[in-house]
Amino acid sequence: MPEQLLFAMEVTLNGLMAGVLYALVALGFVLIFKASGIFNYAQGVMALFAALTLVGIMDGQIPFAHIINAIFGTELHHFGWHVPALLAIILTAGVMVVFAWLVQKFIFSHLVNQEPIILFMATIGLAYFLEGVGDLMWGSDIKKLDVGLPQGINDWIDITTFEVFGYGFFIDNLDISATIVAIILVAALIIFSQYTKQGRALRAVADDHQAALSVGISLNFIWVLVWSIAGFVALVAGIMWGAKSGVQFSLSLIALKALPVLMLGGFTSIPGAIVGGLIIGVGEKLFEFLIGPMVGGATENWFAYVLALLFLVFRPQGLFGEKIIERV
Amino acid sequence: MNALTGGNYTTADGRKIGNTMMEMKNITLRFGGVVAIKDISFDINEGEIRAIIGPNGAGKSSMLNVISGFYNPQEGEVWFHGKKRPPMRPYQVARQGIARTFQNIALFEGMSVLDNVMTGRLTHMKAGMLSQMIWKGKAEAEETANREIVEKIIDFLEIQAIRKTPVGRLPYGLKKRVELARALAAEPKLLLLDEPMAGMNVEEKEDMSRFILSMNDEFGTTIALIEHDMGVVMDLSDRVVVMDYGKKIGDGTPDDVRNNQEVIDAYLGVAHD
Amino acid sequence: MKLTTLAATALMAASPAMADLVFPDLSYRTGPYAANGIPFSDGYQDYFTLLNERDGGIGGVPTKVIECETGYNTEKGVECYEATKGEGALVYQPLSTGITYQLIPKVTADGIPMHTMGYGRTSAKNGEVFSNVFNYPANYWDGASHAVNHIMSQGDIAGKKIALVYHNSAYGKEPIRTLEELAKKHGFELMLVPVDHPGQEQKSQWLQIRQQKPDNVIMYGWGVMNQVAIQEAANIRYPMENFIGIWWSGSENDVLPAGDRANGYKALTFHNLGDDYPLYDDLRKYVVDAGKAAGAGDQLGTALYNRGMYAAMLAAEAAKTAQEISGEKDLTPALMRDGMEALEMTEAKMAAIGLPGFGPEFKVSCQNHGGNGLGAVAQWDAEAKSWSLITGYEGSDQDVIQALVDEDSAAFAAEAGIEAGCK
Amino acid sequence: MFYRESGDFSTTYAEDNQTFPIKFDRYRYYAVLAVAFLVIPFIINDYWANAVFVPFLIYAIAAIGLNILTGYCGQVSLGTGGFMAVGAYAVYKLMTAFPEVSMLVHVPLAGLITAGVVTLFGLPSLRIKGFYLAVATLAAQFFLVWLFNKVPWFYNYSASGQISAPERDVIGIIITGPNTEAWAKYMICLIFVTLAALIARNLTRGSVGRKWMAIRDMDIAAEIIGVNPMMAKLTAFAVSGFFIGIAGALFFSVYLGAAEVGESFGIDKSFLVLFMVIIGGLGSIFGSFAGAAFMVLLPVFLKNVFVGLLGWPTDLAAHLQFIVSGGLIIVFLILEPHGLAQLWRLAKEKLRLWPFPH
Repeated sequence: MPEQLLFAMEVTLNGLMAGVLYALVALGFVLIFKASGIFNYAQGVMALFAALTLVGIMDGQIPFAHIINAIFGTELHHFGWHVPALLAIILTAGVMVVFAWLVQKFIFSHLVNQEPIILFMATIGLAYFLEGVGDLMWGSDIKKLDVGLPQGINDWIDITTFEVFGYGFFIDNLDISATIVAIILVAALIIFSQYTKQGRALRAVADDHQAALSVGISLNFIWVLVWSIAGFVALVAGIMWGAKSGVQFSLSLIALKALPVLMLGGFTSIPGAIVGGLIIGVGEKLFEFLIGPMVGGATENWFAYVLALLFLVFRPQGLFGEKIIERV
Repeated sequence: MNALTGGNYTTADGRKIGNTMMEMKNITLRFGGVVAIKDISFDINEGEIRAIIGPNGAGKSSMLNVISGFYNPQEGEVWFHGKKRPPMRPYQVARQGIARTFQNIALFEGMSVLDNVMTGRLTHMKAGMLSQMIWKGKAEAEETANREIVEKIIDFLEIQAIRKTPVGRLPYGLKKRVELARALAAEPKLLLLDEPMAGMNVEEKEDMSRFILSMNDEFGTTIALIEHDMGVVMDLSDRVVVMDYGKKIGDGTPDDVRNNQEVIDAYLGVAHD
Repeated sequence: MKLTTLAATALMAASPAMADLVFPDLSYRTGPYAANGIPFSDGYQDYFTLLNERDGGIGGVPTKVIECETGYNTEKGVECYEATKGEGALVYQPLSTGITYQLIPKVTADGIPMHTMGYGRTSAKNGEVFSNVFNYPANYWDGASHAVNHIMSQGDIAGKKIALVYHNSAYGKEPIRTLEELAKKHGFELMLVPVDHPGQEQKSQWLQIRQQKPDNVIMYGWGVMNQVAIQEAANIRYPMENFIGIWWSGSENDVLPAGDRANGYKALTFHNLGDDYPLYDDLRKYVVDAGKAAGAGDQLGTALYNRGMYAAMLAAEAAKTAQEISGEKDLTPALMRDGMEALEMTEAKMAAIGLPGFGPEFKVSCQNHGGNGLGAVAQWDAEAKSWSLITGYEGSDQDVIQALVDEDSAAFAAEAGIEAGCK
Repeated sequence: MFYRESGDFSTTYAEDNQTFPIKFDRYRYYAVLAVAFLVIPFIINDYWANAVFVPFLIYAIAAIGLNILTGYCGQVSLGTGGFMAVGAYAVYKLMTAFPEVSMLVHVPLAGLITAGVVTLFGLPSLRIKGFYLAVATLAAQFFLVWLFNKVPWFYNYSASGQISAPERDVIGIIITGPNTEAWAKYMICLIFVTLAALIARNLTRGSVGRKWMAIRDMDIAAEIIGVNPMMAKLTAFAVSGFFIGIAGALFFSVYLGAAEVGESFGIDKSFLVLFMVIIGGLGSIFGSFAGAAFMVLLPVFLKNVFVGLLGWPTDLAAHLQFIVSGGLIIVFLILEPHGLAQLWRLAKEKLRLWPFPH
């Protein structure tokens, strides 16, 4: 096989893997938008916050140490213990539930029936707020996140493909783990929404608020629930991205990677988020590989958006939406 | 079947009815597999009040949407003032002089009553961008001239007092009236009213009937309306089209229609086989 | 609200601190680059604190550091500049190429010097055009040359393929011209691999490197881009010893997330690393242990802390020089500028300060605001978690660089209507 | 009592149509103008100009621009940063290519160029609506930043890719470059902001404005009453782009003096201006000013309180600044989702009735 074709295949495979990570972030957006019509810009910051909290708990960092020291002149930094990864993840998930409850109680229960743009703006305010709290709580230095996921090239794939094609493909072990975790997560979400009482209530709310209310579903509860789930998804995304780059401010910018996925897949479709993520992942990587060298590279930031835009212009209902019939 | 297609006559109460203004020829409209209108033809004469009636889901609103250009039918022709109308966007239809109101009120909720009615004049306002930017010359003069026309309509519909109120704060009945004012402000040749009296009490209905009649009388506006209240329809209209399941089952004067067996069946709910 | 702002600003302006030597510190302890801004600012401030605590200031005049948070944001940088310049600020160190560009015309008009150590506008080396801007001891283009020289020192470079992985911004694009010239001169092939801000996702770039197999990779990165690049390089098993970063890609922050796999990664530097110097004992004694450290006191000896401390030391030495040549103890920005222009760093001086062999020797002059362009290569030892120099301070290819400096500064002089020359 | 409209009758429609039909409002407006033009220039210093007034005035122009698009025409845009970059690079190319032509020509020209570019990116709005459109405008944001970074022609092939504004004057008064006096910077921005506000006001009270608002409130109904949605949306994009372009041009040439596209015109700008519009009030010219003032003053104010007054470490202050700004935005949205302009209107209504509220 010609070398270029093999390269393209490798790029495509890696694009799929990257797409899984994008989808993971997009999923959080979709969950909240579907259940409450809120376009949650804070999803990226939530991932950062969750990852910061996870590392903080694992390393036994004292929250708000900096401000406490500044005010009381103390020298507090660490509790001096280390928490195992799994326990820390569970504790962090607990923190995200509390966060969800606070968000619902203090913000969105006061913004019921507001226009979508107002809700959107509120989430940007929330993003600022959470960013400040995260920094204040855990400090703004870069933290190494190690929950024991394997990293680096997968030797088996490298060797196998070398034997078959004469060129070993590069696949990152971390990406493989991310894919597996994403599959488990989505499966768990599906099982939850199909087979549990709360899950059914969730779907009812997503379908029609009024109808759900009238059969006695507590919207408040559902919204806390969905923010908690989104918080958990953010935690998973935070772990995956944080393992790549260390946990730091820039982690919140992964939200920008999810937005074109949402455009493509639709704001309300979970399969849309997954397929959209894969398309965007492969699309931007292949474009960078094929066209990038001609235009000077670094096209990925905008290409995903342009791809999604062009797609929408020709199919405004998105990937899985039905054709819209306008009525008066 | 109907004796009055020709037009050019004077009604019992002395109004002049002119030539055929609009003619729908064999209109068929489908949404995917669903047929909303099936091979319907009828006409509207200048100066008349034409009603379209029928049970729910009969395709009345769809018919109005075809006239106003919101839907383009798959088959059939629309003739307006003796010319075949090519497929058009709704705003092009509006510029030909066709205005309408909506079944579910479609006012601009963020604007005041005055601004809403002024939007009805948009098809008549031609001042360029630059002139509007500096608000001198044509733009200002045009605004004042059109304001005068609008104020007349506001007077006519008796909504002076709420002129500057945001539309969102008005009760239902007044909203309906403002919507009528907006349509009327366009000085349309043909005015389409989609259930103008839905949800109104008797008093409000009487008011509305009065407005419709005097619009027709004073401004000579041709009116096509959809209405459920049979009493009102029979009192107001010169001719009536009856639709059921997307098909035309009757067309003629109120008396003709009242005695049409198919119409009676449709309204009394005889089972279709 | 306006009233309170007025009151607050009035309060700020009401402290006429002309008696002190004022060194503003435009820091960023928040935002995307906070992890880099914090140690630098800590080092910068701690050194001045040390001078005050130990020596009672510079030449007997206490120093005062005014910290102002820019968040690496150009507008906040301008606000910080305007807020502090009235306080008798002697020299600015914005630690951001973006803010530097904003400030170059402003400091020149206001007559305040600015020191952009290893960043900023490279052609500011030409003091005849950029009278108030200094970028000693080395600049971006020197760095590119250092990297190429290092590669040459390890074998024949001709016919090799060298990739430049760079932050796709003004900063990252700086070395391209130099490397292109050097590629022509030495006959290697240059491969450009841009990474867009922030650089969270670099799969494409590193697949490209894996497929094209360049012999060496040079990196001009900043912030999260560094960590991800080093991780990805480790992922594709790129040999770390062939991977050289500029000094802004050479902090502990950049290599630690990759763990052991970052072992052997190289980075350029223009100052030494670690804390094995007499001065650090003083820093611990007078600053950290006395509870007067700017930060948590845990950054001593890290690459960026050392760099901040080095910048402060150079500023203090320039202030001393200014006091010597003018005979005035209380300095004005104009005197400070003259001091910087007359600065000479010798080994003896550094040893006296307690930093023997910490930086290269250099001499500033009106024609040359950039020092001698000396730099060294450091290598990361993942097990010991420390950097160590593997070369001495070596020169850069001035034939190539000086021509570029002259060309770019002449273009700027023409555009801005500056008449080049020494005062 | 103090604020009243009784005895204040309009006798012609033109009088009723004026910007401030109530006399008291009119006088206050003249007073603000008088202070802005006749008092502030004489007392302004570098700090107040560069940290507060100049950014406030320039952001106000950008906010007016975005408000026309989002507040009046209902099309949410997150491309403002990129569009400001178009204005900045346009004015840079113009002022370096034609140094002899006045800045008073270049800046509006840069606005026109931006209007063209923005209109082009507005085309998808004919098919895409709501948040999908908002996200789509991010394509413009990222693409434009990439373009200006990538193509050396835009930055005159300078080695660093930065652009710096050369010195230019208007009738002998230097308005760009490092030697500009604080008052000159302020005045040039004030003139543009005044004109922008007047034009925006005129456009929004006439038929063009009604077309935009009709599209915003109900696009289908608007089309049926005769508004061509394509024309209405594209004119909104164009006019919005014109103002945003002017803001970008001034931002670069007068305020910053030098700029790098990714840093100065990144996505943060887009969000910042959108914030101004929403906090200030969608569909309100006054709101654009109020929002710009709020978003410019808030960080300066908080910083001065935390660092200047309380003497806290700058990093703590910066974190708290995030928390307070974020919190305040949320509180504002909860208390008054229609922005500062609505608060102002409510206050006026209360005043109008005071002291007899029944």
